[in-house]
Amino acid sequence: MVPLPLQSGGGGPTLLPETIANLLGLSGTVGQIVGGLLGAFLIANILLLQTAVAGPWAKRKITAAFTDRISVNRVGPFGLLTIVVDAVRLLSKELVIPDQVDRPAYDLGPLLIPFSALLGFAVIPMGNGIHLADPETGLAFAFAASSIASLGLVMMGYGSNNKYSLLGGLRAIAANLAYEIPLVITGASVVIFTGSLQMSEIVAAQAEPLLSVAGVTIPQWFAFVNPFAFALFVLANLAEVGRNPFDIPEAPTEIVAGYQTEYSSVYFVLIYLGEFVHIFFGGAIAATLFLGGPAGPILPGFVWFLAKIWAFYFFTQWMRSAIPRLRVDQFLDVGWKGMLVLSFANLVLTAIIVGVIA
Amino acid sequence: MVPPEYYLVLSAAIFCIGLFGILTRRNALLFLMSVELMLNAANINLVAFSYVWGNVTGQTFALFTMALAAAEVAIGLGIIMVLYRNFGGVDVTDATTMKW
Amino acid sequence: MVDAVALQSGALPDWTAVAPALILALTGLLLLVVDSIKPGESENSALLASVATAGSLFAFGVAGWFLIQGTGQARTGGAITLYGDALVVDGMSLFFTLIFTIVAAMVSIASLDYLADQEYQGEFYSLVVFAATGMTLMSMSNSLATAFVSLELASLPSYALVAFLKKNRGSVEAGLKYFLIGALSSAVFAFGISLVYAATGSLLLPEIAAAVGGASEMAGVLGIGVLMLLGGFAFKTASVPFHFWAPEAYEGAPAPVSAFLSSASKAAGFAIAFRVFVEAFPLGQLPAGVEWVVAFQILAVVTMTLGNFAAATQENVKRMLAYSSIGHAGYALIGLAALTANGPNGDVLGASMAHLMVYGFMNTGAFLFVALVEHWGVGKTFEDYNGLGARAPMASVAMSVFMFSLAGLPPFGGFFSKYALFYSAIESGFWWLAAVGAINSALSLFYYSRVVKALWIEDASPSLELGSKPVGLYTAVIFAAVGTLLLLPAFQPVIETAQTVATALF
Amino acid sequence: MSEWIAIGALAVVAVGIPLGMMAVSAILRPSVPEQGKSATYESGEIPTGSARVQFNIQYYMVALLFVVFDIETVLIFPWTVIYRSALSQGASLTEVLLPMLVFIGVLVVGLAWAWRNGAVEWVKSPLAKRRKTERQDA
Amino acid sequence: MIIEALIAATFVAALVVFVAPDEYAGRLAAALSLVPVLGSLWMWAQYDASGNALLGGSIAFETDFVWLALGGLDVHWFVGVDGISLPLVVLTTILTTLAIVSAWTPIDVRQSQFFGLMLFMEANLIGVFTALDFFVWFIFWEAVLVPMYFLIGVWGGARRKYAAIKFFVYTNIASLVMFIGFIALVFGLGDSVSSLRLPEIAMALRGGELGSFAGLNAETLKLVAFVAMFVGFAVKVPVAPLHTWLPDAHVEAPTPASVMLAGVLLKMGTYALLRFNFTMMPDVAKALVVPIAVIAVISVIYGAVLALAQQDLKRIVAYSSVSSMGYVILGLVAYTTYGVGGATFQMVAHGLISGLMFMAVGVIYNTTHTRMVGDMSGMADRMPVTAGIFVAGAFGYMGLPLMAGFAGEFFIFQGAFASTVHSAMPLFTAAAMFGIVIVAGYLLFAMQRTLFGPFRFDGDYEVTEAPVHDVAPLAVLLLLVIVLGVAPDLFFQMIQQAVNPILETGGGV
Repeated sequence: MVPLPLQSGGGGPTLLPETIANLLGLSGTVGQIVGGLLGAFLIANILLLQTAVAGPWAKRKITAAFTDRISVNRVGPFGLLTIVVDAVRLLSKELVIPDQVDRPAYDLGPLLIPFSALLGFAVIPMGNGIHLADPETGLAFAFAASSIASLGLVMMGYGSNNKYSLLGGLRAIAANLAYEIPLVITGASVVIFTGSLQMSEIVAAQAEPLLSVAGVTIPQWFAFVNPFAFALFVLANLAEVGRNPFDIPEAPTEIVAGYQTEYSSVYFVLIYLGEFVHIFFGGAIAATLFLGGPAGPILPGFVWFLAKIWAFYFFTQWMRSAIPRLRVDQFLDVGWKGMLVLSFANLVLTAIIVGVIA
Repeated sequence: MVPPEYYLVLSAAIFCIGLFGILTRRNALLFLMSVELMLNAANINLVAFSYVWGNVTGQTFALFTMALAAAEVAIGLGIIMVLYRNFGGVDVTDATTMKW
Repeated sequence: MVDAVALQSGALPDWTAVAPALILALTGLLLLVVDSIKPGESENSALLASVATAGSLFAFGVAGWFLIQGTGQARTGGAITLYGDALVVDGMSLFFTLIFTIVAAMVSIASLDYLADQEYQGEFYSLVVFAATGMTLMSMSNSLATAFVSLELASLPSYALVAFLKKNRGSVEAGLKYFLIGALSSAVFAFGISLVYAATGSLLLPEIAAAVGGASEMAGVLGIGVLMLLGGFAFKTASVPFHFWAPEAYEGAPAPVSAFLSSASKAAGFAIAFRVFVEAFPLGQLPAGVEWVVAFQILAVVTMTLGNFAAATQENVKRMLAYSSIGHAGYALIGLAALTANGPNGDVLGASMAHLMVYGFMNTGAFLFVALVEHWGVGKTFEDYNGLGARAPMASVAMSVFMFSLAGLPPFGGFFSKYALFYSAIESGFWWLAAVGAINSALSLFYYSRVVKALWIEDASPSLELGSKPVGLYTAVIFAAVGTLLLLPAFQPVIETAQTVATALF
Repeated sequence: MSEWIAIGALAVVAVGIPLGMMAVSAILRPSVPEQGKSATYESGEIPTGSARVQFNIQYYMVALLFVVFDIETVLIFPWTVIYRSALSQGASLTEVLLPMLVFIGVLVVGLAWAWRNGAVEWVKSPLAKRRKTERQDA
Repeated sequence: MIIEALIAATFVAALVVFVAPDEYAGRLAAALSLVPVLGSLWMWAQYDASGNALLGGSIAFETDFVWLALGGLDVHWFVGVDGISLPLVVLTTILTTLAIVSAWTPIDVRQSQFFGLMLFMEANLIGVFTALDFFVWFIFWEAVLVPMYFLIGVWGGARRKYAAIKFFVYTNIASLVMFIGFIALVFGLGDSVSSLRLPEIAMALRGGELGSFAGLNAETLKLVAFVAMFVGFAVKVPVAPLHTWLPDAHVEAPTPASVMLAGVLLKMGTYALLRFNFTMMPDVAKALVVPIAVIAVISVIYGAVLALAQQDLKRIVAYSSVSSMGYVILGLVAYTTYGVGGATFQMVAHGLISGLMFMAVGVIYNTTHTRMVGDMSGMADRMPVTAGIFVAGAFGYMGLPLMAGFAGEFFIFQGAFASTVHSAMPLFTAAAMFGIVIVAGYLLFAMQRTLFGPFRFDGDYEVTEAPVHDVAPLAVLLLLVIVLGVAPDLFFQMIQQAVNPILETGGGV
């Protein structure tokens, strides 16, 4: 058995499961499993804290600020506990299952959405050793994991036995189809620089200095190196997570609430949660690929990482408030005729420039 | 290390499941899925033995197989679409204008 | 005259050896471009057909020139391998390229009239040319990977072509059945490749050949793998046991497509089967249980017998031709079935190749005649053909030539190719194979002559009205007939080339 | 190997948390079955017809395009990974860049053709098309 | 190159006629067919070779080059004539022209196709009689079938389809049997032959080079091959049990096609028997003399008896052909100069006479639209010239002295009586002579009932003398029959020179 070069273990920084296993004094497979579970639990909770609690709260506050309104402010400081109250309220509501739903699809769909987004975080380096796993194929895994969500969406759309849901599910698929390719191709243009799909490698590649101006070293973040790709990626990502101006799958004014029309109680919570995790995951990938991951001066890496994904979150909410929704045909036109072509152009140009420089 | 025979058994099992699906299902879409299963059985072998033999030929070829499987599905879906339009269903045994 | 070694000694770089495939691929892309300029416009059809025909003929010319110059042949330094040995250009691949390109050209020119009122003509021609590209690559494959990819490149457009008349239930049904069996067989083929890879650790044919001798502990896996590869080829060549699609697909498909599939596609299947089995699993070095020659002997006998008997019972001309093409697959299989560890293998294989060349003309012509008849709106059965000889004598003469040639009657090309085939089989010691082939040949005369009888001897129904005489279809049919006739006096260069290039494989 | 154990662990957790929430909700929530409550929502109207309607053919065209392009990215990715190291190890541009340019070029021809033939046109019915152009003209 | 030119010219003529308009096709075909006639006559005049082409004698107008190099057995384009084939070539060309002229009246649909096929057939017939390579010969041999199939099938009588298919299937299966037999023989010869040229094979076979093949030893192989080839050719001849296609084909075929069928196509069978079986394997032929002679006698008697029972004039002539061909076989198996030479001469003679008879029947049929003996009588009254020639032809058939038939039959009987191959040969000859009596009987009977006596005709057609272009071919044929009867040496000398080597050289394994 000759080990393949591709499969040699990465010699990157210590990962979270190992740290935990070392702390607990465990080793071998048991250590890996225990460490993995504990690490996973930790990461999931960090995310849930942000997405389930801070996310919706921030969304209301940001939207309110943009539209010059007063937002939640009754329960807790700055209305922070409103979300907790909402969660309890929703969880204790009756689960109404409409007639003639396709039960397996109807039930599985809401599970898949948070699952897909959470799973993607496994490979994201969040700084300060908070990094669950670092496989060779990290980036591909991240894209793959986040794509599972579309399966959930179509299951919900189909399973609900509702015309709005079906339309919403199909729109969601169309959106995913149209913007997945620009997203991935733009990601590929980054890979040309890094020569690796491993997340730690991608982050490490961005640590190198781009140029120094007056003693201040600007790191080689790919957002600086290739701002065009960054813009494309952020845009495609918006569509991928289904936010304005690309929120046609939900489009409340056209098709009620799209695929989530028939969901209530805990299912609604799960969907809602899943979408937020998804947005954060989109931010996390963008941060890792283009913004140096957890890198940043002075402050700890984890803080920088949070700051970056919150910045992305802020951006989505800004867009939500500022830009009208596209019509569905415009939406697909932008995807297939604009983004796709631009992303291929970006890839080719990047390859040519890199090739000529090297 | 998992012995290579296990991969062979696994892939053979998946291949046979696919074959079984083809032989017993009359829905064209399920037929397509079964074919995908069979192709993936081949991929398992290729990737596993790529590891065993220590070259990347198998892995690379697995990528090609996937691409071709996708292309095949694209054509297949097209044909199933026109099948649906002409015969009002996707049952492969519906289409019997010609004698066997 | 260009120096005979020009193409190896640096006059042209090595990569130009794949020029025929490149030309076809570029033609396909060009067709897409032309079609994109004014999509869906029917004025384009003449342009599209002529681009497709010209591209195919150009590729034919280049391949022929290479063959004459000796590119990739022993006299100029042997086969040219390219792209990490994945492709090989030698005499055999060029010879087969001739078949594919000329058939593609005939089909393209004939389709001009056949498709006159159809939509999506640009797609049709580009699919034909892409499929021809795939076939050309099939004949050049030196690795199971390229074999599989090119096989699919040839197959996928074919599926679409068969179902091209998407409002015609027969065409759709044919496309479906062709696709289903095609998908199944390509899955089987892929699995076979994976098993061969598991046993030998390589996909390159020469490396497999080097490894099979030592693969005795994996002989079982290898054996199953080889058997599955055989299944894939059987599909492409419409041989037993993957032949069921052929009658359905050929009957339902647009007739030019049937012509294309039954001639070029079949030849491509043989091209790849020849190379894979001869190169990767050389006789005499195989571990026990991988004796593929026996399998081919059984397949050859069963295929030719089944094809002929089934053809004899048909009422529909196209279906009869479909079964007859199964029968001819059986004859061509003799090329593999009559191989021995150190017999005159090149002669047998070459004879089979020559037969496929002749078959390319006569069978394409026959199907194109059917296309002509369909164009006129005359029916499909033998009876519907009654009296066509009086109304369309030229085309009917051509059809009679095809029929007699397919039956192997002397004055036509099919006679020599069958003779060469059976003769070589006897030379290799397989006189019983030749005998089965000869008996089948004699039987085949029965159903072929039914067509001729209908054309000339039966009286037409008074209502038989033929429309215009379409130029494109006539050109193609007459061209095929002339080719079939000329291949009798000009058979010597064909068989000589075929046997020379086939000998180079061993 | 450990990476995939950790990822598996996260997968377990990612399934476990929603399931846990469902369990909590199942304990908390009431169940008051009532006729009419479970009717499918159709803007307050009584639902008509099946909800599993046939949808626009364009979905299928787009899906096909996606299948093609998405799989091509699978083939592009390995190239991007080795591109730079191949260059730094002395491979010439014609060796590493040209093939991919050809590959993408073929894709582009395909896309152009699909574009011209309206495969990526979401609105294809003549009526909708006319409305669309009228709106643009206005 | 004269032979190639002849064949090529005929092919070109066929093509030209095929695309010509129907009205002129007949005249054009007749005019063009004069080219091969003149060519063959020129060949006859220039002929200076002697001996048998297969047995090392000199070959006239020879061309020989490699056509197809395949394995150990090359196919050559090898043509040439000797004393056996040249008379048959002359017969072919002349008879074709006359048949074409005689077809002007009866063929009234799709003329260009008809005459094109006639010329196409002529080209292939010339090829059959001149080819000296097995392959080339076989190609022409099979190619003759195709036009005849169409001639019967398209322009034939009521049951033409049945007759055409029957003809086609019978002769093709026969060809296949013969082909397999011969190829087995060639493979049995192994390395001692390097091509399929007939002289080479004949010399090798007579030189005892035969080995074993496909599990058969040389003796058995030779026997099997001989029988296979004999059967294959016998169908064409045809010989008694294998003759059933012939009456159907003749009755249904249009008269000009019958002329060709009886006049030339049947000779292909006897020619091939002589060339292959009797020249190449005399030892087997001599060993099998009794069965062959019996078959010949049966053909003679059986054909004659069947003719006696017929009402249809055409059928009478057809069955009498079976009978006549029996003589030829008897002459061949006698292995004497007069026997074999007479048989060859009889081929030509019978070609002319049977052609004459069929044409005469055809001329009567053109006028009366019936061929039944009972339907008419006293035709001589209204068609004196036709009737006269008919009677003269019948006498030729019966073997009246000074007619070609007499010469042929006389040579055969003389040779057969003198034969030493088997002590019973005289007996067989005597038995066969009964055939003459029967022939004379039935011909006279039919003639008397149709041509003489008071005029009676049941049909609605007006019976008058046939047009000149119908009668002229008859006259020409009669003239030729008489010329050959008076001066058989025109052909017989060259025939003898070609036949003698067959007898001289022994043979054996």
